[in-house]
Amino acid sequence: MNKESVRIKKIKLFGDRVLEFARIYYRNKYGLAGLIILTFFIFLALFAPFIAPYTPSDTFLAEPFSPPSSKFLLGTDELGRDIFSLLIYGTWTSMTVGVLASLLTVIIGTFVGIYAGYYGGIVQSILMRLTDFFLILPALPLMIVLAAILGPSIWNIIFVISIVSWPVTARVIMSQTLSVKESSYVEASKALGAGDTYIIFRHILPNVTPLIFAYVILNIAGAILAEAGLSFLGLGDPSHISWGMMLYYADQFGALVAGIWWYILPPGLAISLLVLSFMMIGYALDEIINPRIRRR
Amino acid sequence: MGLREFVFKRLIDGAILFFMTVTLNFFLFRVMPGDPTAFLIENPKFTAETRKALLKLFGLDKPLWEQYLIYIKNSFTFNFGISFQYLAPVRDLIFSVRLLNTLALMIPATLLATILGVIVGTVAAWRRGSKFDSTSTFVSLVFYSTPVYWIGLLVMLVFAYYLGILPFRGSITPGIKYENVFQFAADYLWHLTGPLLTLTLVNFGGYLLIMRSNLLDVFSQDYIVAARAKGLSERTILFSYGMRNAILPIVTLTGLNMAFSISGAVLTETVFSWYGMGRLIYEAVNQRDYPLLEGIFFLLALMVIIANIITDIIYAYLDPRIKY
Amino acid sequence: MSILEVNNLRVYYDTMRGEVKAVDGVSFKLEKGEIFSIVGESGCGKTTTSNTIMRILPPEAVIKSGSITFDGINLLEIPEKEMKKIRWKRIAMVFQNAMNALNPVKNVGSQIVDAITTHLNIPEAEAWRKVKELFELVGLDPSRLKDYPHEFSGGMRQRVFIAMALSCDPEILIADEPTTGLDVIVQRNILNLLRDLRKKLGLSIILITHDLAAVAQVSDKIAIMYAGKIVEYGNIYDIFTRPRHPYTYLLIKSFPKIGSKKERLVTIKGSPPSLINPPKGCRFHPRCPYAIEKCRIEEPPLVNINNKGLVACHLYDQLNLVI
Amino acid sequence: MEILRVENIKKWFPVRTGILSSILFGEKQFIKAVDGVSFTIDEGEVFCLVGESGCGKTTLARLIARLIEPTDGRIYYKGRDIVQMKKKEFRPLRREIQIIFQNPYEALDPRMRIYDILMEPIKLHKKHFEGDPDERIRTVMRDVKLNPDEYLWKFPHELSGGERQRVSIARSLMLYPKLLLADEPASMLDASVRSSILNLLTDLREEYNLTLLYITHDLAQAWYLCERIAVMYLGVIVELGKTDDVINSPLHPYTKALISNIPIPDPRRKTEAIEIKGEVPSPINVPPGCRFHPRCPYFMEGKCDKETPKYLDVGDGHIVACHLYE
Repeated sequence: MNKESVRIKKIKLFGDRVLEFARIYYRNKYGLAGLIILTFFIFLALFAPFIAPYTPSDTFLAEPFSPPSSKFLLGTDELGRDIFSLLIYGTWTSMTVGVLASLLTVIIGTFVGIYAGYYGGIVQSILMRLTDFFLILPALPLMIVLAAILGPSIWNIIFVISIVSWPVTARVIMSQTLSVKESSYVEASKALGAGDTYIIFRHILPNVTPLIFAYVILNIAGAILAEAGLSFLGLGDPSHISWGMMLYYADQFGALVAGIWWYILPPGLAISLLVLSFMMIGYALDEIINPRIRRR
Repeated sequence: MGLREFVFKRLIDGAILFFMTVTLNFFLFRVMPGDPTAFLIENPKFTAETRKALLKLFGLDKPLWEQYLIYIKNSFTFNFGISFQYLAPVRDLIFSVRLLNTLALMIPATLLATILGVIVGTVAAWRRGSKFDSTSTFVSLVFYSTPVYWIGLLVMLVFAYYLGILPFRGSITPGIKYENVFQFAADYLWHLTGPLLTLTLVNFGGYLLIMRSNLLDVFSQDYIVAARAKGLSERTILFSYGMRNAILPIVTLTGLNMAFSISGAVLTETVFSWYGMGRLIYEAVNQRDYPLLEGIFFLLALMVIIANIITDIIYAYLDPRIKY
Repeated sequence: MSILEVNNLRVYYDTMRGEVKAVDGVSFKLEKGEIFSIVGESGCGKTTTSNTIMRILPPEAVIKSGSITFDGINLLEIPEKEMKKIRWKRIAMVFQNAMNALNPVKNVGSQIVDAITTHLNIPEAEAWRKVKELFELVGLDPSRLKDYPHEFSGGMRQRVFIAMALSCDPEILIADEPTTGLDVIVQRNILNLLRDLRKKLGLSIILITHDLAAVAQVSDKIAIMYAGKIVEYGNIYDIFTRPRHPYTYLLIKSFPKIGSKKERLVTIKGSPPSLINPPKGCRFHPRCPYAIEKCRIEEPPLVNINNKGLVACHLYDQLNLVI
Repeated sequence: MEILRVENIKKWFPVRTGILSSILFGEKQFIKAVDGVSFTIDEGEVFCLVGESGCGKTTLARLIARLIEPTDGRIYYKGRDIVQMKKKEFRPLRREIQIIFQNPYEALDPRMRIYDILMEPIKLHKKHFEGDPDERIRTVMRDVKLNPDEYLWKFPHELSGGERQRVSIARSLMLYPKLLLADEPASMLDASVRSSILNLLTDLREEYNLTLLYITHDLAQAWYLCERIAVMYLGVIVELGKTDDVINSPLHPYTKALISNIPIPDPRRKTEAIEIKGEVPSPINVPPGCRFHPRCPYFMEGKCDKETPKYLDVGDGHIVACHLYE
């Protein structure tokens, strides 16, 4: 068998594994529903200008707070903007912040987790102490303080969310790293003269990848909620309309006491659905990765 | 290691965390971009004397390390200067009825959510695979995914706007004169219902999911099989063998979740205009009132640290295996 | 007189990958006052057999057929309420891993008291007195009644569990791998304890183990299980001197025997089969060096050999297997 | 010729208490896993370390493979002290000293296929590997009696315990080792599979000219495989000698007890076991004097609990550490 045929064989086997995973995933009720909802939102985010009837800058000042009609599917806001269109444009903000913040979170968490778990000793003690500290700090107040100091911009929000949420991932990755590090196959590798870099990339990373994957998904859900929360408190980036910001304005302009439900319901529902889709995907992945929950 | 040693260790841990919090606070407001004097002193509303006094209080003319030492001293006495907005010492603003209001909301909400989550989670695990199980799991996922302030808005929309049985906002009816304590209590509780309901709904899902999965885990353990083999009644198995073990992680979780539920409380208080710390932090942010922000953040962090120490000690008391 | 009789027991598990035929037609008799050992490799169905007798199978297990007769009652037919009166009161069990089988957050004494007060109508104070006696019986220090499981060493935990099993004066004791994971010396102590208790209390004991060598010293009768079936059954001396089944023979020969002549160990090729799709015919045939065409097609029945024991092999009277 | 010499090797693991409490609560505690062990192994020999759980035998193997650094002592491989050697210097020797582990379910990376697992040694020593890697993998697979075509592309979880252990033996053989450290390779396997692993090791020893350090808790296995036996108890060797000497005329009370307690699969030979009370104490609080004295039936007060017994050579390299023979 030559090198080329080994590679072909490996690609084929990898394909089989992916198919097998897709088959198991497809059978999971939650996973499938989550994926369908998510696909729908991704579609909205990517093709917003083509789907939305108006843009966020189209203001119909003569028609503020108009109820849903054929002209404005979900009515208008205080400036007479089409809520339906705002909703569609807001998808992009939520998705971008969610995905980027989650990636940053997991990158920090994975780095800290593997480093602390693998090298142990004083490094581990210090990093873990730091992780514990960030873990118990009240997240939202910290985010509020940071966001208030740094000022409103989408990048600051992403940074603030990641800086506050990495410890959970770091903890989980660390404990997994610890158990992989103690395993005989890593010992065997060391006995063959493998260095730390080799072991981290060949053994530890592949074995924590499923976890990393699951945490990226779960963190996206958390980041979307966090972004919406900050925006709701008026700390959002005014140049990017988001669902949390819509609720902020709705609250500021007295939508509640006026009973303008079409301004309150849609943004919240959108946040819930998008977050729920990620939660369901995460839940499904957990069930697939963690066989203990599966029936024997 | 005995319980006393354990408690001692936890107290030391708490002290370390306290110093880390102080340090973080110091760096956030001193080293972050911008001039600290602008953050803390440069308020057109302050008189020249006030500015001078504050400059001395913070030691802003001294080198950074000296400022840090002064800061630690000030933290012990909650001396964070003067609020831009209220022109009153931060200490007086945070140690006020607002703190009591926040505790009055948070403690019952956390307890209710825990109890509800534990009970429903137990039933779900006990009747694994039933309709009840799948429904409750799904409902908790939904609540987990829903922003707390939106639920607050919905609660008000339904109960205040449409049904008119709850007040819109605030913690008491403004301008009212109470004839006796009971009248006050009734009014207070009436206002508390909305935020309490909201916070409980949002938090209980997490407890439910964790209790359920803990209990399922415990049910698969050998000692449950052994308890069955011993012929113990289902009640004894569930309570004395199952829940007793499954509830342990919940205790830790409650401590950890303090940080989380404070976040929820901030948003809930904001939505309901509840006269508490959360609402105060919102106002401080909107007014860029940095001294106040600093004080509140410090207090909230401290509350979480203390809650953590207490839950750790309770945990150690409940679990005989504890040996750190 | 036999005290327990298992007849043609078949227990399958429903799993995602298919039906696992864990126990597939097992029959044996336990005589009063004897130590009867069931020996087999992991996954051969021996634990399922004992859990079926106790009726503590997980929900995915399905009893396909068979009867378990104890004192004239078929344990598989009586309602759960009746079974509760028999379980632990008359048939008790020692679990494989005492650490996992003891509740970690309850002191060991009260776990035993739980068992006593459930079955015997006596006040709690008296139950505690009884626990103290039990502790002395199994060689544990009664001052440690209120200690938690994690404070005991492996061997002592096993003793705690034996005390718990004896707490309601059962007639039958099932010990499922009571010595697995223990050190050799402790292992021997526990087995000797069981042997002494049998004499002292007139117990009948079913000993379930994977360790053929360990039971040779303490059992009266022995059943060898392979892939969900009993392949040979008989008196301990007969089995160890003149086994009839090739599996038994090879198994005994595969142990290095200290003190005898050093000769190359006998090995058995391959590994135990999957119980989802067990081999047709005799389940041992793919690994059997003596297998003939018939073994591949026809399942051998369990036949009686001169009232000395039972064997399930087509060639039992042709092979001359002597240890 | 001597291939390995271990001299007074020690490994103390600090008990994890944290920096703070060690300052606050005084003295640091240690798990004295290996506490002064010396022996030599000749080239081509099969040497056995026997002892119960927690006696330090696994730690000793990991020390020799240099997976952990000793607290004290020397290890000479072919006359060169490998403890003092720099990591880089030792690396080429790693091809010669290989180790196999007890738990076959943990010894293979669950995310790698058998092919990649066997490829790993070659990858790590690319420069020193000659020939066709694929050919080598197939040869070694056949050496451990596994069919390459059937197994190469499987994942470890698709294999039985015995098959996995064969794969991990194969991995250790990839680079033609000289000294193989086998840490209870057969103890977690079923009886019907165990003997085939023992026989496989015996055969491979011939084919590969191996020196074998075999670690086990089972004296019967030690007796079957080895030329010399060292009996360990709580971090030290209590008796060492030719297999037949140790098994047939044991000297140390612990060895005697161990031998008399071995279960023999033959009911005709009722052995009377020497009753030993209690269990092995924790290696954190090692008993003073002779470590076995709290459990010893021949305990002499004032002597055994005070003085550490010296090693005594009773002839033909049969060494014992017991006050009874002084």
